[in-house]
Order: sequence, then structure tokens, then C-alpha cells
Amino acid sequence: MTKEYPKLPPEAFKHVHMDGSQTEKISKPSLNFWQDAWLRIRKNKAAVVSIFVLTFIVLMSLVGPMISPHDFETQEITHANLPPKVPGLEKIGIFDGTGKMGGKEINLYEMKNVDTYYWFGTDGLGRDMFSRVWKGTQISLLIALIAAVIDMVIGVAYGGISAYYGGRVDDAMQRVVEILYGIPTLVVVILMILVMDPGIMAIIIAISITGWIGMSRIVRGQVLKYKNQEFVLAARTLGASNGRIIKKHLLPNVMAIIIINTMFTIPSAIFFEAFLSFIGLGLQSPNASLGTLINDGYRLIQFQPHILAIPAAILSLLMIAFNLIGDGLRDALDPKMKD
Amino acid sequence: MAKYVFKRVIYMILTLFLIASFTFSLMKMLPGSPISTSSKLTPNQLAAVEAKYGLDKPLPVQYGIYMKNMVKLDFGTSFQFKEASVTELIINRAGPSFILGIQALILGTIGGIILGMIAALRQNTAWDYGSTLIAIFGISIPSFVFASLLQYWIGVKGGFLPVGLWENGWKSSILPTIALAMGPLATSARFIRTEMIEVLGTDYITLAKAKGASGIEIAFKHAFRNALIPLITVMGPLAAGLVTGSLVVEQIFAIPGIGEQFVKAINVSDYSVIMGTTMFFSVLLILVIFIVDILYGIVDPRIRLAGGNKQ
Amino acid sequence: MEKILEVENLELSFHTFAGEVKAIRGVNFDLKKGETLAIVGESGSGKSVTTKAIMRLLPESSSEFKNGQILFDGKDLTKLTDKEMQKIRGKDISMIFQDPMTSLNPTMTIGKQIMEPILKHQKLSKIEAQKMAIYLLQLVGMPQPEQRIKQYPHQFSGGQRQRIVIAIALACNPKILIADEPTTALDVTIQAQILELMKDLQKKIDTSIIFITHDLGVVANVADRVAVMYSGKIVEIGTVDEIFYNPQHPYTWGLLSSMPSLDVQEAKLYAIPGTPPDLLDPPKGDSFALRSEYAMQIDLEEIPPFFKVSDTHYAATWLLHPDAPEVTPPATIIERMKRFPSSRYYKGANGGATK
Amino acid sequence: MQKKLLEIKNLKQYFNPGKPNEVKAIDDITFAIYKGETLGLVGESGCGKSTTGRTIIRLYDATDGEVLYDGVNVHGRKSKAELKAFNRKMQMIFQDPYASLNPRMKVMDIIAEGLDIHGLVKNAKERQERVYQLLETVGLNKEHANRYPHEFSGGQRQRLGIARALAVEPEFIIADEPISALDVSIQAQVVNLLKELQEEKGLTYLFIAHDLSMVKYISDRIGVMYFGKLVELAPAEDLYKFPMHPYTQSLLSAIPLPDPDYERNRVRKSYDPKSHNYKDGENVTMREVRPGHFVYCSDVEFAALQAEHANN
Amino acid sequence: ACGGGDDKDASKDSDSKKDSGSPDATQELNIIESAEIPTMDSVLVTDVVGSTVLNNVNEGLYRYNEENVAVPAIATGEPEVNKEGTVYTFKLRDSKWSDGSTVTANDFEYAWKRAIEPKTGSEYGPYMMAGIIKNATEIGKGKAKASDLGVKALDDKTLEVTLEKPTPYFLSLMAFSTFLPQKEEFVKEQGKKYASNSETTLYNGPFVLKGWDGTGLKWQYVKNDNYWDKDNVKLDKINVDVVKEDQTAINLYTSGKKDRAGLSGEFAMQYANDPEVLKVVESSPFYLKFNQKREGKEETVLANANIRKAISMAFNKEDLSKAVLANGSFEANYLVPAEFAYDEDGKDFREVNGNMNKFNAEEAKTYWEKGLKELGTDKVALEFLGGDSDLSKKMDEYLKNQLEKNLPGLSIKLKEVPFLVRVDLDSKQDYDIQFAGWSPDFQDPYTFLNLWLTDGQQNKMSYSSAKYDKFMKDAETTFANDPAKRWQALADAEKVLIEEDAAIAPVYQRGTMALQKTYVKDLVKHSFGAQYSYKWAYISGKE
Ligand SMILES: Nc1ncnc2c1ncn2[C@@H]1O[C@H](COP(=O)(O)OP(=O)(O)OP(=O)(O)O)[C@@H](O)[C@H]1O
Ligand SMILES: Nc1ncnc2c1ncn2[C@@H]1O[C@H](COP(=O)(O)OP(=O)(O)OP(=O)(O)O)[C@@H](O)[C@H]1O
Ligand SMILES: [Mg+2]
Ligand SMILES: [Mg+2]
Repeated sequence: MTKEYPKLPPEAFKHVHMDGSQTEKISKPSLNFWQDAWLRIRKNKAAVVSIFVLTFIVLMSLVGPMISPHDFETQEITHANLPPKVPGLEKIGIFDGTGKMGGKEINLYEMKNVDTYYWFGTDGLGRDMFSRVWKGTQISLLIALIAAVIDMVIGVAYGGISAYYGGRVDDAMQRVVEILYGIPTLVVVILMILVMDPGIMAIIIAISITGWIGMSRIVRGQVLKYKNQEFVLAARTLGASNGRIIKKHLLPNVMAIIIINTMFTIPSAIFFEAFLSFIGLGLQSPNASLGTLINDGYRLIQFQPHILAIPAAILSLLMIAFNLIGDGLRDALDPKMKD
Repeated sequence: MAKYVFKRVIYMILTLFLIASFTFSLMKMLPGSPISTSSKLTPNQLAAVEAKYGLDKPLPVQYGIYMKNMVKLDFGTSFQFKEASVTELIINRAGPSFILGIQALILGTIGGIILGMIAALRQNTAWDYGSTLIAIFGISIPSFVFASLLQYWIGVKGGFLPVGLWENGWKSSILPTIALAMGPLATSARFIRTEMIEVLGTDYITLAKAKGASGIEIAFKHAFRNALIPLITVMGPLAAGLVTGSLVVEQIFAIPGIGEQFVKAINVSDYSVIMGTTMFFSVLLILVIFIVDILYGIVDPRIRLAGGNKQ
Repeated sequence: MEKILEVENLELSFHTFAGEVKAIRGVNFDLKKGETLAIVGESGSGKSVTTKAIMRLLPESSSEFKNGQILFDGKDLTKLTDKEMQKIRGKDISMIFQDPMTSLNPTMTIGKQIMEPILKHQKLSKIEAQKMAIYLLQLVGMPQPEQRIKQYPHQFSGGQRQRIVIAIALACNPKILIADEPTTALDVTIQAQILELMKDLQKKIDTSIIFITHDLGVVANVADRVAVMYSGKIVEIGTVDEIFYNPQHPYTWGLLSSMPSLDVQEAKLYAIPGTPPDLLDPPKGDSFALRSEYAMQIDLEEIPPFFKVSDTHYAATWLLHPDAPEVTPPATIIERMKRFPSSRYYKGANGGATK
Repeated sequence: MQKKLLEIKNLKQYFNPGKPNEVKAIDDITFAIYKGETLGLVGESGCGKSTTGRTIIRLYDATDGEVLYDGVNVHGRKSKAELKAFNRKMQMIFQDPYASLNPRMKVMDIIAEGLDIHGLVKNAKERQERVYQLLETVGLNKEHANRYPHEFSGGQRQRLGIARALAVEPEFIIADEPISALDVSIQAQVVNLLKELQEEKGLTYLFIAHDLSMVKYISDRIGVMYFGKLVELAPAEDLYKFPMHPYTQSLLSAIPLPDPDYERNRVRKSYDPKSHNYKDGENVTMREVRPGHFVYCSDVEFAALQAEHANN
Repeated sequence: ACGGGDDKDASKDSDSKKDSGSPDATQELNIIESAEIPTMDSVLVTDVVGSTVLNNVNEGLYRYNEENVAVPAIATGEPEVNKEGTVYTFKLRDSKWSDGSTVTANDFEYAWKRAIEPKTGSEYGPYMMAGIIKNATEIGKGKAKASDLGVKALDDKTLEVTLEKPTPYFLSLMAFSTFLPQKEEFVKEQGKKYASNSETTLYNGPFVLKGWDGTGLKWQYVKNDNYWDKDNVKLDKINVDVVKEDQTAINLYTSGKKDRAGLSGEFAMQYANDPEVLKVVESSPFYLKFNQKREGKEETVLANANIRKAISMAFNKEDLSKAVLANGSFEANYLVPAEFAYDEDGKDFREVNGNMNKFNAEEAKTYWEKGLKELGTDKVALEFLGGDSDLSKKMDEYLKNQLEKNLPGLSIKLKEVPFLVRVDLDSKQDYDIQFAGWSPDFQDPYTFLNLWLTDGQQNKMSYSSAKYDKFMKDAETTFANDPAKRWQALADAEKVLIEEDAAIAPVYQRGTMALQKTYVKDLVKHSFGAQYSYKWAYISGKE
């Protein structure tokens, strides 16, 4: 380790005065929590793609029914059960309107003398699947959204109160949850729907009956964790009221988890609606949701695969998007992943 | 431990009591009874039939009788099947559902665990993405669609497994089991993946590596058991989910299960069957949750004496 | 003494969301047989990363060896395959971690955890391994080892768990024992016990120890030699007496001065101003210069090389350059230097203190 | 060192009383803190130091005993206004610099929280001025006001915690291991700051730690706790020179010092609570062995100690 | 006799033409049912599946033959009838129960009296007997005892039935399940367990039931060696499985597991030209009911005849049946179905009235505007009560769409509920328009037309026409023994109901389509009552 030390000019050894507090400077731009999360989620390709996909689907669900030349309700019975036909794509041999009939592949548009294009085909009543699918997406998303909001409100309030007040309150409230948890959700929901008029309202109420339990447990766990954190104790020693502590300290911290959990609640609400449709407790026609469309379509897999495939694909895309965004958010909002 | 079990059993009974009361009152709220709507009955016949089912008594009395009989595991007679006792009906029908449920739970969790392990151990590779995709498809495609696809492509087109019905022993159960297992499979795959990744980052895994343990030893001897703990907690809901799935899958595969019968009972307002089946499902679910909690203690030594005396 | 481990010019980076973290920026040191080398430095200076690099325990996906080598038994550890590394880990080199609460697998009996490296690296039967485990527990002073090997980690106190971790590390009589802040999470009284235990064991099995800590008191207690790290580099290395009684680097001065002494009542503690640099964007030149009151122009421009103070003592500061002006260290350091024979402030063995 | 600012009398704090998992976190302790002094409290992990601090500041309701602040019982029934007034007089600094700042709040709001709660500022401008001023007091600058806690290092965070406590201009501050989680080089910054503030504002501190060397540096008097009990209380210098309780002796003997020569010759004493051999019904209490130096001991021990220390 | 209009079970059926070919060695048929057997007690049975099974394992005095004509079965031939047409005396042939004992006249007497006994709770007993068999009505009202019923075993082989009044269609009733015999001794011995599984039931028909546990989804028919006409029964065994999903049924059929599967909707279209497809006409008309008084009190817009007429002509029935239902059903412009009732010359009842209120958008609109003017409004909102099966939902959507399109100002709100809920709402008259249908209980137009008497069974819609009631009264009493006049009176009543009053709007007559393997021969499908007779079926050419 012996070496020749470099020869240096004397001014190199001039003393410079250093102000230690200079290093206290933080060079990074100041970002708030959400900006920071956004920066991080932006690096998660899957989540970004999902956000785009989701945005696209949401947009389409709004404009889709309008851009189609056909109305979602109008029946053209002579055009029933047509496969998809898209101008342009038909030339390359896909979406050209061929379908099965009596075991043979034939162009059904020609057979039925139809010269308009149905991009997603038509259903058994000759309604345009394109506008129906987007309309259905709209309703599914709406159901999911409302259900998620209700679930969030009840779940957060219940879990929050239970954990924050603790002791007897918590004990009693958790017993109730335990009991609710012991009842098969499906059974409760079916029974509830039976006494209500079927329809969106019934579905939403059904989903909200027990859907919030998961959320309440998560929120409770989080609040329990945070309520004894030192920053909350600090607020208490400053004389902060319960309201202030909940509003300023607990809620903002639990928010991330709530949002993540909602990302997973939404697909399950959509899925649940589809299931209710299957057992005949879902939406009333002619309203469509992805669930009812899939339900209409699954029996026709063999002949009219498009009636199932398109809504199922959109449902899957939605699910995947929400799940991946949820995953992405989980990473982005996780304090352990800081920097 | 005994104290803990005792406490749990008390809670279970309480839960069941509440569920029973809840179902009872809901049933009474339902529009259209299987009897009053049989418009062909003459008034005095109606009276006779109502008397037979005990529907002529005031509600509180009916409730009392219902509760009393329930304790004796007697849920009355079905309305749709003349003279068939609901208990017998459930016993007859529970078998196939049970087999399917257990098989699906086993297949689903084991499959999910394998898938999740692969994803976690090969994080951010094609393996990971592939298994995540399978998992998400499992969550996003309704089980009835799976059932239909399997029935057509494997049963009809492939021809090597029964299309439906419950008569070729375990062979008949393969397709429905797969259709049912997709949900649990997807859920457990995602759970295990997340947990494994979490566990693989802990200090004790680093210590195990420092001891010279190989990748496989670490994954299975050290990480697996710890990653399993949270999965066990969701086994209860998973099992409950199978009940949901079974309604559909049984109907599609024409399997004489309890779920299929539940749907029918709802459609024909067969009160006693609805109530009996609800209670049956509830008991099952509560038991599953209970067993899961016990299992939890076995897998996780830290909570072995939960509720009992802490040392 | 024979060198058992040589770390040469080690450079290592992490790839993170925020960018490349240059955690290790040229680390050189060696370890001799049977000695204890302490690595000190403040949080984030790269102590753990250095040792984890030796053990190859860093996440492969995000860490990258940029340069340098780690020679052990003539092999460069940075080049070994995973399989080859597994044979070395736990057998030749073993490690004790900082947090006794989290370093044990909560779902495995401690017996199994102790037996694991034994079964792995020694040709022993299960029964022999179990005997060995009991012996090891006895060695680390655990009462009733026969019963306790069947218990789970949560049934032990923090101090006991740390003993178990030590027992695991000792299982195969390793040539090198790396202890990464093994006592930071413990109470002073338990810390003292553990330190004594480690010293005793070292005598028995004659291993070399790399001991990481930021507590200079602990260093004074255990170390034969000390390496001081700052922002990913070793800034000073020497025998324990050289570092404590004749420190040369302003950072070492700062560290030593900020410890209050039990005998003297200072009016005000010396505190290093500011905070350590961000390794995402390390400053040019001497990274300590920004916080140093002895900073010179050259510090802001060029990274100082190691200057030799004695055969065993090197420091990376331009202050040691033959042309550099002489500076006066802080008073507490001068106090220390008074006790060091080759120091210019030497005042005799007791530091000139009049008692 | 005349006026007693805080008096703790027979304070007890039991967790889960009556249940099998009962913890006697504080078991009957009595001491006083004088205005303007720093009382250090040391003891091993889990001996009840934090609990003592938290009970004093009313984060826990005492199981028994009294805490008198300026002669007023802190734990008595209080109106909202009284409580607020009390909250302004007494503040706390926490151990964990990461957990003690709300990660979702900006520094500005964290520090101003006390100002908001007590209505100490009239408008946004004044609020901002005050926060800037507080930041400067703790050696940070106003640019930091707009940042989030995770952008700060441990030492900086701890200084933020101090600024938050100072915002309401308290007279008495409980510092619960404010430096244990910090690096050696940063510890000194915080301790210096606390000392400076004390001189400037005449604050009174209860300084909790388990590291005797730092405590000795900052404290005027030191109390040693062992398993929920106060076992020794003495002026700092005196405690260090004449540790009397065997636990104190063991604690002192365990502190590693940055002095290799000293360390080579260290003899560690261990403490076994059974060594006292107290008999049933024996009167074991705090007794004054030297002026201001109290030890928890029995009559017999007291006599022995007095004999030993009489002429020092 | 089903009061609902849910078209759920419409798809399982058969054809009735005579096949030929020599039987295979293995005579085993594999079929599908759409629902479980609720009970095998012939006096309690109300559903199609139960009736079908009873039809194949038991035999009454009469049985529907391959041509859907009721012919003597246990009865040795046509009964003796007194000249007022009120006392029938049947002679019984020698036949045996499956336990070897003889079927006696007492078995009939016992079963019928058991059916009328209120405590038994039989729905069809009082319903089928009231007003026909002597004292049945009184017993139903509790004014007489079951033992007073006008049926009597004169000896083991002679059964005498006394009617309330002459009933021209009485003999066709004798093939109905309610009138099957039951062996008293056996019934009493089994007690509550009677007919609750295949072991506790006694059979006297072509087959016996095996492997039915009372609630299960499968059972078998095995040839009954004690059956008197066993030489004409060719099948040895029939395996039945309940499959509730059409798609599954077809998949089972395609994979060769089953010999027959119903077809509907898309499947029907896809298989339309398949040689294995059979089409059958059923005797069930479906129609819209117009409720004139909501809950029997407040008049609805449907009390206006023009509005009703407009609606009844405003939808395309042909498209509906061909394109929407596509299951073999066809347009109906009448109530009494085609190919159901014939006069003495064998002329279809339909030839009298022909079509009424055919689809005509123009005309409908004219009536509509007229009706709206009378009501003094230009907007009408109506609630449409329908079934909740996929098919009926699809149809409801179509109807809604058609009506709203063709009748400006009309808006329809669909309410799709489970069958029992619909029955409940129907009985409370809590709907505006209801989709409903009716299956005949016996082979006479009367079974349909009596539904809309002022207090008629389907008349839960406040329809009341003195003219209609008068025609019906005439048919029932005045012309009871004058077939030609009676026929005309019934036709007139139908004309009033549909054309004049548009009280209901016919939609379609149910037909079914099924896939059936060509090797299945002579499987007889009935157009009402029990669905199938397997007595004559056989397998030929499977091997
Ligand atoms: N897996 C990782 N990914 C990214 N950066 C890392 C990783 N591990 C360590 N670092 C960074 O490397 C630098 C050195 O960390 P290291 O853990 O070696 O510090 P240390 O000296 O051991 O500190 P401490 O006393 O806190 O343990 C730090 O800036 C740290 O943030
Ligand atoms: N909320 C609580 N419920 C039950 N037990 C508690 C609670 N808080 C503290 N304890 C127990 O009381 C005892 C004293 O705890 P305390 O936190 O006061 O110790 P400490 O001296 O501050 O230790 P440390 O140095 O680790 O901070 C411990 O045994 C602890 O487990
Ligand atoms: Mg470290
Ligand atoms: Mg503490």
C-alpha cells in the first residue's frame, strides 16, 4: 500500500470553510405522497398499461354505445345471431362474418342478405353486440363503483370505529363481524334479493351486505397499528381531539390500503354480479351488464362464440387491469419500498 | 386450549342461532308461499295442508317449533318433494357436493401453491407473468364459463372424460372439480406469491442462506411454511366460495349435489329446503373457519395457545 | 499473521427506482487469522453491504459488482457459482445478524435451525447433529439445552435468541465469523454478556471475526483492528489503539469526540455537523469534506488516496499529505493522542493526566 | 434547584390488571423533578421507563398514585380547557424518529399542529413565520417546511419532533429515548440541541434512556429503574462515583467505553435480584444514604451502605 | 293444467309417427328429464315429470295411445253409460300389481276417495272431480264426506261412477294421473312413506321404477313382468337422468350418452335441418292477459277495449315464434290450440273460428289512437309481468320492443320474476299485462274456455262478459248432450273472448323440438298431460 503521493500545488491545501448545515439541504424536488406514488407506479409497466387499458374501457363504455351505428336496444330480428364483421379486417379473413350453421362454415351475412356491419356481431334478437357490450360494461362498472363506494364507507367506518375506540366497543363489533362472517355470503345475498325487486339496487345492496367485512378487518388492523404509533401519541399530547386524530392522522395513513383494497373489491363486485345473473337474480332485461351478457352467451359457446367471448374478454381485461393496478399501488404506496 | 375451544363453540352456537333466526324471518317475508299459491286447493284443503306444515300457528309459535326441531336436526319436510324430510334430502345430496368441494379445495390450493411458488421464486420472469396471468384468469372468468368450456372441449370434443352426470365414480368428478378449483387456485396462487416474496426478504431467510442452504431448501424448508400461514386464514372464505361455485357447476354437470338443489329450492320457494340448506352451509362454513383457526395454530407455533394462558 | 480474507477495490451498486446507489465505492481491507476486525461507521455507510457482498447475500436482481475482488482461500468469491458459494456459507464463513427477533424462523424449532448447517456441511447423523446442537447451546450458556432445542423462537428472550444465532454461526467452526451489529438491539447488560461470550468462543475455536457496529465502546471492547467507513469507503484502518489513540481522519475524530466520556464533564459535546451524503449522487472528492471543518480545496476536487501512518495504520485524508498544513485536532482527540507513543502530542502512558 | 415542578407519588401503572397477563409496568414509584433540572431515567429495556413518561403525560391513566404538576394533580378530573392548558405546559419527544412523524403530513403541518390546536397563531402568515422560526431553532431551514418526513434523515427527524414539542412553548419536556435510535455522530447533535434549549428557555426535562454515558452527560440527577421500581436516585456525578444499588453497579459496569485500555481491564458485575435475600415483610423502600442520594434498600442494607459511604 | 306461461320445459318431447325396423338385442333407452320427481303418489302429483313417470309405471282405466286418443286400458272396453249420461259402469280386465296382487275396482274407489279427501291435500283431486263426479264439490267445501263420492266398486271387476251432470269429455279424464288406482292395503301399510321412493310404490303399468330415492336426479324404468300387456313392451330398461341445462343435455346427446335431448333457441336453429330433429306440436296456447282492474279495484287503461285490441295486434307473432323462440312453437291467433280437439267428424275445432286478431301494425295503431282518445291521454305506461327463464326474458324483450315500436306513446316496464312470485302477483291481480299459458286437463275446448268465466280460474284480470258467460253456460248445460250445438257455443265464446273483447292476446302455441337418435323407434310423445309413453318404444339399428 505504499505509493508515491501525488505532488500537489500549495493552493490545493488552502483551508475552505465548510458549513455543515449545507449538507442538510435536500436536493430532490419536494413531492407529496401521491406524486411520489405516481412516480413509482409509473415505473411499473404492468400497472401503467393497465391504467391505459382501464381508461380505454371506461371511455369506450361511455362513447361505445354512441359510436356504433346501431342502438343497444333496437331489435332487428332478421339480423339475429350474426358473427362479428369489421370493415377492413374482413379482407384478411378474420371478422368477415363467417359463422357456423348446421355444422358448416358459411358467411351468415350473405346468407341473411345483410349488408351492414356489426363489429361485434348481433345477439339472438338481432341487437348490436357492440353497443350492448359497451352499455353492459358501463353498467358493470357502475355497479362495481357504487358497490365499492358503499363497501368503502361502511367498511372503513366500521373497522375504524371498532379499532379506534377499542375495548368493549371493539369486542362487541368484532363479535358481530364474526357472526356475519359465519354466514355464507351467497346465502344471505340470495335471501335478501328474494325479498327485494331484482335490479341494480338489489344487486348493490346485496354486494354491500357482507362485502365490507374484508375492508373493515383491514381498516381495523391498520388503525390498531397506527393508533399507538408515536405520531398519534404526539398529537394526543398536543391535545388533539379524537376527531382531529382520526381525520388528520389515521385516515390519511389508512387511505392507501383502502384504495388498494378497493382495487380488489371492484373486480369481485363485477364478478359477483355476473354470478347473480347466472342464478337468475341479476339485472332485468333489456338492461345488460357484462355478467348478463356472459350469462346469455355461455350456452352458445359452440355456435356463437362471439356472444360469450367479447364480454368475457372485456371482463377479464377489467379484472386483470384492476388487479395489476392494485398490485402496482400496493408496491407504490408501501412505505417499505421507499426509494 | 380447552377453554379456547369451549369459547369458540359457544360463539358458533350463537352464530348459528342468529343465522337461523335471520333465515326464518326472511322466509316469512318472501312473496308467494308454495301453498297459498297452489290456487287449485279448496279452502278447507288449504287449511288441512297448512296445519300439516304447522303454518296455521302464530309466527312466534312457528319460530319456537322451528328452533326446537332444528336442535333435533329436523328441518321439516320439503314442499316440493312430498314427504321427503329435508335432513334426508341434505344427506342424500351432500355427498357429491362434499367430494367435489374437498377435491376442488385440495386441487385449488395445491395447484395455487405450486403456481404461486413458481411465480415467487422466478419473480419477474416469464414464469412469474405466466402464472400471474393464469391466476388472474382464474379470478376473472366465472366458474360457469369454465364449466361450459371444459364440458364442451374436453367432454364432447376430447371425449375422454364424462360430459356430465354422476356415475363414473371419480372420473365424473374430474371436470367439475377443475372448474370449481379455478377460483381457489387463483386466489391461493396470488396469496402464496405475495407471501413468498415477503418471506423471502426476511432476516431469517437471509440467515438460512448464510448457513449455506440451497435455493430449494430455503423455499421449502424455511419460506413455505411461513408463507402458508396467511393462506390458511383465507381458507375459510375460499371454502365458502366453493359453495357458491358448486351451485353452478353442479347444475351444468348435472350432478346431484346440494348446491344444485338449493337453486331449485329458491326457484320454487321451498322454505324448508332453503332454511335447511342455509343452516347446513352455515354449519359447514363455521366448522371450516374453526378448523382453519386450529390449523393456524398448528402451522404457526406462535399462536398455539391463542386465547388460552399466554406464557 | 496469515491473511485469510482480502477485499480489494470492491465497488458495488444497487439499481433502484431512484437510480443507481453506489453503496460501496472502493473498499480495501484484509483479515488475518484469529483476529477481530471491527468495521465502524454511521448508518448507511456500507458496513452491512460489504459483509453481505462477502457472503454473496445481496439480492442478485438489484445489486451489481462493479469492480474488485474478494479473495478467500485463493478463490475470488465474486466469481463463484451459487452452488460453490453454498458450500462456503455456514461452513467457512458464517454470519450473525443484527436483530435477534427476526433472524430466526418462527415456525421451526431452534434445534432444527441449529442442526441445519451441521447436517449440511458435516457428515454427521441426525442424532450426532442433535448432540452437537445441545453442546453448542451449552457453549453459548443456554440453560437446559436438551429441553430448549424443541422450542420455538418466540419462547426465548432477545438475549437468548441472539445466543442461538451465535450457536448457529459457530456450528461448523467457521474460519470467518461475520457479526453484523450483533448487539445493537440488546440492552447494555445483555450486550456485555454477548460480547464476553464471543470473545471466549473466539479463543476456543480461533476464528477470525469481522465485527460491525457503530458503537465505538463496543469496538474498543472487542476489536484487534478497526476499519472506519464513511459513505461507501474505508477512510481509516488501523489497530484498535491506533484508531482510538492516534486517529488521523477528521471523520474518526468526529466520531470519537461525539461520545461523552464518563470522567470528564464537557460543556458541550462535539457533533459532526450535517448529514451523510446521498449515495445516489456522491459528492466529488472527499465525501466527508462537506461536513469537515478541516476541509481543503483539494478535498472538493479529488478523492484522497490512503496515506500510510504506520505499517498497520492507513487513512484516506489529504491532511496526511506531506505538503498539507498541520492542523490541530479537537481537544478530546488531543487528549487521546497524549497517550499514544508515536503521536506528536504524546505525554506518557496515562496521557499525561494527573490523577 | 428549589421548586418542585413535578411530584410523582406512589405511582402505579398495571396493564391488564386482574388478568393472567397482568404486567406491573410501574410498581409504586415516588420522586420529584425540580424546575429547570434534567432528570435522567435509566434502566434496561422493558423496565417501565416509557410507561412512566407516558403516564405522567396522561397517555395512560394511572392505576394508582398521583402526579402533581405545580401542585395540581394531573390525573384528576379535568375540564377540556384545563386539559388544553396542561397539554401546553408538558410535552413529549419520542424514541422512534421514523414512527413519531406522520408520514402523510408536511413538516409545516406537523410542527404547526400544536399551534392550530391551541389557537396560538392568528393567521396563515403568522403560522408560517412561527414554523420557520422553530425550524431555525432546531437547526433546520425554512425550505424544509414543505417536505415530507420520509425525506429526512433520522437526526433531522428527531429535531423535527423537538420543534413540534417546542411549538406550544412547554415548560416541561419528557424525552423518551430521543437518541437511542440514532447514530453516534447524530446523537451528539440532538443532545446539544436539547441542552441549548434548556439554557435558553429554562426548560425542565425528564430524559429517558438506557445508555448511562449520554444520560450522565445531560442530566443533573439520575434515576435507575429495575422492573417497574425505582432502585436508585442521585445526582449524576454522585451516582457515577458511588453507585450503591447492585443493579446500578452492574449497569455501570456494562457500559462499553471508547477506550481500549479501559475495556481490556473491564470487570463486569452481574446482578441477581435474589442476592438481596429480602425476607417476607421486610421494609424495603427508598432511603437517603448520602445527601440527595436515595437507594431502594432494606434496613440492613441501609445500615451497611451508610457505613460504607459515611466518610466519602 | 299448468297455470303458468313459463316456457322452461318446452323442449323435451317426441314425435308420434310409427317407425319400423327389427328390434336390437339390447333394449335399453337413455333419456333425460328436466326436473326431479316430486312424488309418485298419483293423487298428489301435479307436475309434468311426475305425470310422465306415473303414465309409464301405472295404468288407469284409460290410456292415451300413439295417436293421442284415450283408449281403454285397465277397462276392458267402453263403459256402459245410462241414458242421461250420468252413470258410467266400467268392467276391469285381469291385471296385476307389481307385487303380484290383482288390480281391483276397489283400488280405484280407494284412490279417488283418497284424492277428494281434504286432508290428503291433493290439488287435482277436487279440481278434476268438482262439478263432474257426484258430491265432489260438496266434499271440497266440507259439506259432505269423502265416502260420499260418486264412485263405487260393485265387485272386484266392476266400477260404477256417478256424475253430477252429463260430461261429454269424461272418458278423456280417465287417462289422467289423478284417476289411477292405488292399493289400499299397501298405501296404509307404507303410511307416510308411501310413494316416497321406488321401493314404497306399487306399479301396475308397463314398467316399474328402480333406483329412485325420492329426491335424486336419476332413476330407471325396468320392464314390469306383471303387466298385463307385457308382450307389447319391448324395452328392458330406461335410464333417466335429470339435466337442467339444455346445453348439457345436448352435449350428453352429442357424446352418445343420451338418446334424446330437447332443442331450443340457437341450438334449434343450428340443428334445424338435422335428420335427427323431431318437431312436436303441443296443446298449450300462450297469451297475454290484460288486467282491467289493478288489484281488483282501480281500473287500468286496459279496461279500454280498443287499447286491448291494439296491443293484441301490435306484435309480430311469426317472428316471435320463428326467430326468437325458434323451438318449434308457432304463431297462434286463437285460444283453443290446433290439433287438439276434434268434433265427431274428426274436424279440428280450429276450423270453426280460424284466426282472430292477427298481427297488423296499421290496424293496431288505429285502435290505439282511438283508445288513447277515449282515455284522453297520449302516454301509457304498463307493467309487463313475465317469467325469469332465459327464454322468456328474451321473448319479453322482444314483445316490449315490438309494442313500444308499433304503439307510439306506450312504454313497457318488464318485471321478470320466478314462477311462484308470478302466481302470487297474478292471484292479487298485481300487474298490467301478464304473459301466461295453459295446458289442457282433458281433451275438450272447455278446458281452456272455462278459464275466463267471470269467476274463472285464469280470470284474475276482472274480465266479465255476460255474453261470454251465456255461451259457456249453454255449452255446459243446455247443450251437454248435443255435441254440434255445444261445439258452436264454445266457438262463439272464443270469438267473444278474443275477437270482440280482446280480453287476452294469443301469442303462440307451444311446439317442441328435440334431437333423437334414429335408432329410437316408436317413442310416443303426447301433446298434453304426461309427456311420453315408452310402452311401445324400442331400439333398432343401434348396434
Ligand atoms: N438492497 C438494497 N437496495 C438498494 N440500496 C441498498 C440496499 N441495501 C443497502 N442499500 C444502500 O446501501 C447503503 C449502505 O447500506 P448498509 O446497509 O451497508 O449500511 P450500514 O452501514 O450497514 O448501516 P446500518 O448501520 O444502518 O446497518 C445505504 O445507502 C443503503 O440505502
Ligand atoms: N399497552 C401495554 N399493554 C400491556 N403491557 C404493556 C403495555 N405497554 C407496555 N407494557 C409492558 O410494560 C413493561 C414496561 O414497558 P415500557 O415500554 O415502559 O418499557 P421501557 O423501559 O420503556 O423499555 P424500552 O427501553 O424497550 O423502551 C414491559 O414489560 C411492556 O411489555
Ligand atoms: Mg447494517
Ligand atoms: Mg421505551
